[in-house]
Amino acid sequence: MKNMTKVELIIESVYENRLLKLFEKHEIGGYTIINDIEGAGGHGLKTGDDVTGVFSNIYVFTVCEAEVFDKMDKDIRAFLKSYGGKCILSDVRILLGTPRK
Amino acid sequence: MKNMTKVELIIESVYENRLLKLFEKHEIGGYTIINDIEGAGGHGLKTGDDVTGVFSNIYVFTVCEAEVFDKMDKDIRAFLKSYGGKCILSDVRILLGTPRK
Amino acid sequence: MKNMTKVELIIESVYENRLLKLFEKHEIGGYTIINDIEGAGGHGLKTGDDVTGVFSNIYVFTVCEAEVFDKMDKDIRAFLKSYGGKCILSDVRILLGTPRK
Amino acid sequence: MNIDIILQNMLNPPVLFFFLGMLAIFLKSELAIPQPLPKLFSLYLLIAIGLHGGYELSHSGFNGYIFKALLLAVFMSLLVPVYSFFILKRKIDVYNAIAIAATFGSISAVTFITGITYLDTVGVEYGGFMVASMALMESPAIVIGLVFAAIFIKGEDGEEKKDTDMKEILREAFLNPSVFLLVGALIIGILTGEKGWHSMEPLFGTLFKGMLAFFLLDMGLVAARKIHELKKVGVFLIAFALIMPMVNASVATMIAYAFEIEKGDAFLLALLSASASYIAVPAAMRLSVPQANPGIYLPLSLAVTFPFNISLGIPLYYFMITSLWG
Amino acid sequence: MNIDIILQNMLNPPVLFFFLGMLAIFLKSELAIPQPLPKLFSLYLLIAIGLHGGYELSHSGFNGYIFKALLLAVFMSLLVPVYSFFILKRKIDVYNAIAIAATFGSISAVTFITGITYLDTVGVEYGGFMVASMALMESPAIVIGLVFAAIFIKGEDGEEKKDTDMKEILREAFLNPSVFLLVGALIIGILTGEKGWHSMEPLFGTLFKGMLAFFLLDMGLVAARKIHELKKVGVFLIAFALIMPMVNASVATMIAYAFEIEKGDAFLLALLSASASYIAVPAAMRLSVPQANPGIYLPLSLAVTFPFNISLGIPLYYFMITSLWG
Amino acid sequence: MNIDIILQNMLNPPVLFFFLGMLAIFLKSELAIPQPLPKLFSLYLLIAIGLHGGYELSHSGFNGYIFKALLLAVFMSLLVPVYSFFILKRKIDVYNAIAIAATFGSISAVTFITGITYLDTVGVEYGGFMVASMALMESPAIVIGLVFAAIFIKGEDGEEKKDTDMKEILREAFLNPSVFLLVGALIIGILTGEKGWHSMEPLFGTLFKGMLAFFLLDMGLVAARKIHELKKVGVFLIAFALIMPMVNASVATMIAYAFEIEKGDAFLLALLSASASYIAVPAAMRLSVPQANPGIYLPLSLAVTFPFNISLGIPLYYFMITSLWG
Ligand SMILES: Nc1ncnc2c1ncn2[C@@H]1O[C@H](COP(=O)(O)O)[C@@H](O)[C@H]1O
Ligand SMILES: Nc1ncnc2c1ncn2[C@@H]1O[C@H](COP(=O)(O)O)[C@@H](O)[C@H]1O
Ligand SMILES: Nc1ncnc2c1ncn2[C@@H]1O[C@H](COP(=O)(O)O)[C@@H](O)[C@H]1O
Ligand code: NA
Ligand code: NA
Ligand code: NA
Repeated sequence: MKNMTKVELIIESVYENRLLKLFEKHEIGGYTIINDIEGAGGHGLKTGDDVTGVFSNIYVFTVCEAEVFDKMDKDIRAFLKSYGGKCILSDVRILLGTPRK
Repeated sequence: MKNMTKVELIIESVYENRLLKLFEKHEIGGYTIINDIEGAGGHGLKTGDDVTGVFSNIYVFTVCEAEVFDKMDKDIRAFLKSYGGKCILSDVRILLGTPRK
Repeated sequence: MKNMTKVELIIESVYENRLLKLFEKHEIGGYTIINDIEGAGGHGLKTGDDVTGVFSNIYVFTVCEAEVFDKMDKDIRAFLKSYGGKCILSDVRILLGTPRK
Repeated sequence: MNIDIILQNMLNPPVLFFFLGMLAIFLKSELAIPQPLPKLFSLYLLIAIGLHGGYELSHSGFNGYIFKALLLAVFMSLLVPVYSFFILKRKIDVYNAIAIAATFGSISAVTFITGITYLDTVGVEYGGFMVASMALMESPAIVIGLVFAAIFIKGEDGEEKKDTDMKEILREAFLNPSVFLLVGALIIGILTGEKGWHSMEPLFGTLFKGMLAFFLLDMGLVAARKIHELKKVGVFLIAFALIMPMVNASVATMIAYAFEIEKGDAFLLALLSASASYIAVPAAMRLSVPQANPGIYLPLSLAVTFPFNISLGIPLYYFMITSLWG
Repeated sequence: MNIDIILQNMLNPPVLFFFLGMLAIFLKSELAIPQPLPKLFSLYLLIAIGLHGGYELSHSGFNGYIFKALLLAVFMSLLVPVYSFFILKRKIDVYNAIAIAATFGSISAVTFITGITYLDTVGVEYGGFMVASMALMESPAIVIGLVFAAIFIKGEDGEEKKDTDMKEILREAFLNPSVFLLVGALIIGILTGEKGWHSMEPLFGTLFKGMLAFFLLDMGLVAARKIHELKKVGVFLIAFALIMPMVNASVATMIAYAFEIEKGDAFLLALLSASASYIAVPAAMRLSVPQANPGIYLPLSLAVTFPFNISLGIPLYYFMITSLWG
Repeated sequence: MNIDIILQNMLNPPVLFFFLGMLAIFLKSELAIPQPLPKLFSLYLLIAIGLHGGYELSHSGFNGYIFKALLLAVFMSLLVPVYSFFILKRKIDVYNAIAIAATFGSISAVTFITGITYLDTVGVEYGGFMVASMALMESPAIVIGLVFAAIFIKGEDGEEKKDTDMKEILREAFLNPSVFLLVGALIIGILTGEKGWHSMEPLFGTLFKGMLAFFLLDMGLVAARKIHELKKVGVFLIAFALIMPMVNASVATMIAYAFEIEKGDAFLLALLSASASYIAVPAAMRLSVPQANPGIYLPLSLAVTFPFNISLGIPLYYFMITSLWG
């Protein structure tokens, strides 16, 4: 068992590719995505059932070592500043396997 | 980065509006909803694919300050008592932005 | 409020029944499942929209007492070794009700 | 009543697909029709039935006979939940009695649709306005349920929210998606008449039976998944869910006969009275009587009454009607 | 222009279903058409319109007139976003001016399809190549938007990623699913001609109007959900979204008249120019001008221009065309 | 074999839509057909093919010739995985050899359906019972896989769960949704005969080719997404996935010729033998041989064999058949 940081992100679907590119840049190869979620926040209501795709959110999380996140921290902040969204951090343990292959 | 409480709720879909009303009452404007989830608990199996909508769950979470939750605590307990469901709390950090705009 | 362990699992959809059987064995009656999620990890990209169902993931979590997980620990590890997937643990509090009925 | 009349109903592809769906669950096949596909079929069926009914109404116009038939429909949908409640209250707690009474007081659109398919098979006519009857019969039972809840359930703790919730529940009663879409399509059917129907028929008319088969396949899966929950429900309620439809159909038949309703319309009124809701009412009851157990009223409606009606009920009620009307 | 010409459009089931969808939201009915059902309808409509256009092109072949008409279409789709931008820039910030100009410079396939249905109703012919016009008119406004963004938006911090992002945005402009599927189906329609259409017609021809009705029901829900956001948008922009379509249609009509485009084709060109995008362009603008507020340009396009065009715009532009062409 | 015979197959809208789907991925268009829409199409196609086969069987009845043809089908589905396994085992590990052998031993319903469409195009008849052949050919390869797994895979650690898992895997083999629905619809087709088919034909007959086109568009997307995974798979296996279908089709053709199977039926038997599973078997192998890498057997089946069969394989096997039968 290993102590890790869970990074949860809620962003607009249209920016999915850009977030994944950011993950790639920081060599984060393990993540999970849940599509078509709903939500409300500073940028209004996201209904998730929009014909346009513009008002729909995705939920992405990745479990990584704290240092990995630290390196990514600045980029994530810039990302959220440009495109909106939320980022939540928490402490977790990962059972086994290689979280960041 | 700011220490916050993550409040996760799993409730029956039919009660979504009532939960959101409760959020509104406590001025919680930021939350995320995942629809059509499955689950099992004290109230039996929720298959999520029901024609009726009565046996389907939603998963809602909101990240807020601990004090905000404390004020809401009693209402949430009453909610769960009336309508079933589960509420899970954990400590998280929020990266930036205004979690409760 | 009670301190508990949140066990999050991301596994291939085809193994859902086997995981639930494992839960049953350890008398875990409360859990939540989110279907058709996407992800990437050591076993490549799971696109979630596959006609075959073989390349799609599910996300399962259960909140249980630490001791309950400890007993299940070995089985979960064996499960992940055979079938791939990830298991994430964290500390949470459960508001009320009976998490493991 | 001979076996032929039953087979005529059972050997319909839609009904057989229902049983195929049930079989899938019994054999533990992993066949599934994931959401929102069932939603697609049910939206389709509601629009189709509404448009077609409206188109026929645009022909026939509105007259005294139709008015009488609609009134009888509303009357039945008020009567059934009332007597059901007082029967139920003798054996079970008031919460579940209200919820079950409301469930059986309201109607099932798919049962109605299967009945229409049967009338087509046996070549009996019916009025397009019967779709309006169906729409009118959906909500009253919910209101009855609310009234009983106000009378028979003591205040407890949750008084404060009463007002806002009442609005939500009444909206659920009268503006739930089924009623809204059905009535909306009906009105569009009336407004656009022959020409409108002509442009909509290829999708909403010609494909109707095939879509019904598709939807009933899913209903079979859903109904069978609920069957194992019947163990917890008890013999009294299962008997109720089997006998009550026949009682309701008989009462409706008598009244229809007394008021000189025509054969096809009478059959549909009987079938509507016999049918139980599994969408609108359960959702409304979940909101208004959360203490009632949906693990009881839903399996009764879905896994007992619905299969009974579309397999044996339809020919039975038809036999009853034929005996009287000839 | 008399009331008849409007009613002829409004009393079409598809248009009525649009308003039924809006009504559902106004009455707070919980009617919903969950994803991916709307996706199914929009994929269907794009394939259907593409195949049919291709089939007709395989008949008519390609000639000077068609070439002229396609050129005019591209010209309109370059002209509209340019003058729209300079009008908008006088009143609002440059980010939103770009996004709104691009939105109104591009087109709405469903508006086009509703226009075709109207032409069928009034019995006016049009060329299958107009589907190609529509495809050609989708992307230029996005490119114009990118050009304006390059000129009018100062560098700020985000310089580094420019290159990779530009590729993503151009792909969004020219290979977005709508354009790709439309053009693909068009080419398949051309390649397989009579025989191909014969095998595809039962699904992609005969059911067309019914599917449009289904889709417009959803569009009504979506449009109405966006209406309350108009409060924040302000009177100037709402007026823009109502007046600009008429201006664009007028400009297109004049040009079409000058270049001797035929009646049905001219009507469709006017309608395309009047229509505003609510899928491809908003997504592209979100990627290229994230500073612009989608809570402004989407409601304008979806909740103002779209309903206006399919209800009053269509008969209005048709009246305009008839006045000139006779 | 001339180019015409290939074009006749390729210039079919469904086949072209398959390549359009592939093109979308190669050009990085974001075109996507989200779940559960592909599920809708595949449920539709299975029901349609089952009902139609059953309807035709209700006409023709059951006779010695049909019995012979069904037996040959089962024989082929036992033979192919056996020789495939021993070929594969010489080059790759036993886990993947089992999984690939089972994948290629079973069949692909959509390949079969595309073959039927081709027979319609060239005007060759075939028996409705061939649908039953297809159903019978789906499962045996899974059983062969289980047998090989029992023989060639040493016990390791996982002994205890053997029993319960075996039940799960056999259920997957014989009651997987495809087989279940196909056989169910076949039986409903037989039971309801002419009259049943008449009511189901508008949805499940007339729209068939259009729905196939829609589904193949998605298959193109899925297949193309898997192509880049072929890099890891290696030349031997790619060659296997291209050559083996031709070998299997040849063997089936010879046997069919020897046993005097009729032309259309022989073609379908050859095509079924040539086709590889990408739904039922991969899922079953995932459960029974988790050590095998689905990143190998799925891309082979989906991105090599499937595209080959529906584009070049069909005309090739048809050419082979025509050479012998005339
Ligand atoms: N406090 C919060 N708790 C949970 N989710 C949130 C919260 N605030 C925002 N979100 C989610 O993040 C998305 C983007 O947030 P925003 O950019 O603030 O609109 C919202 O649509 C919600 O889904
Ligand atoms: N221990 C648990 N861990 C995770 N989810 C749970 C747990 N218990 C219940 N749930 C979820 O909460 C829903 C409602 O719980 P209940 O009211 O106990 O039936 C269930 O359908 C599950 O989705
Ligand atoms: N580091 C990670 N963070 C979040 N999810 C992960 C991570 N690694 C793997 N996953 C998820 O777990 C699934 C199985 O992982 P794997 O077996 O490593 O391919 C992936 O498809 C992802 O959905
Ligand atoms: Na009733
Ligand atoms: Na325009
Ligand atoms: Na094969």
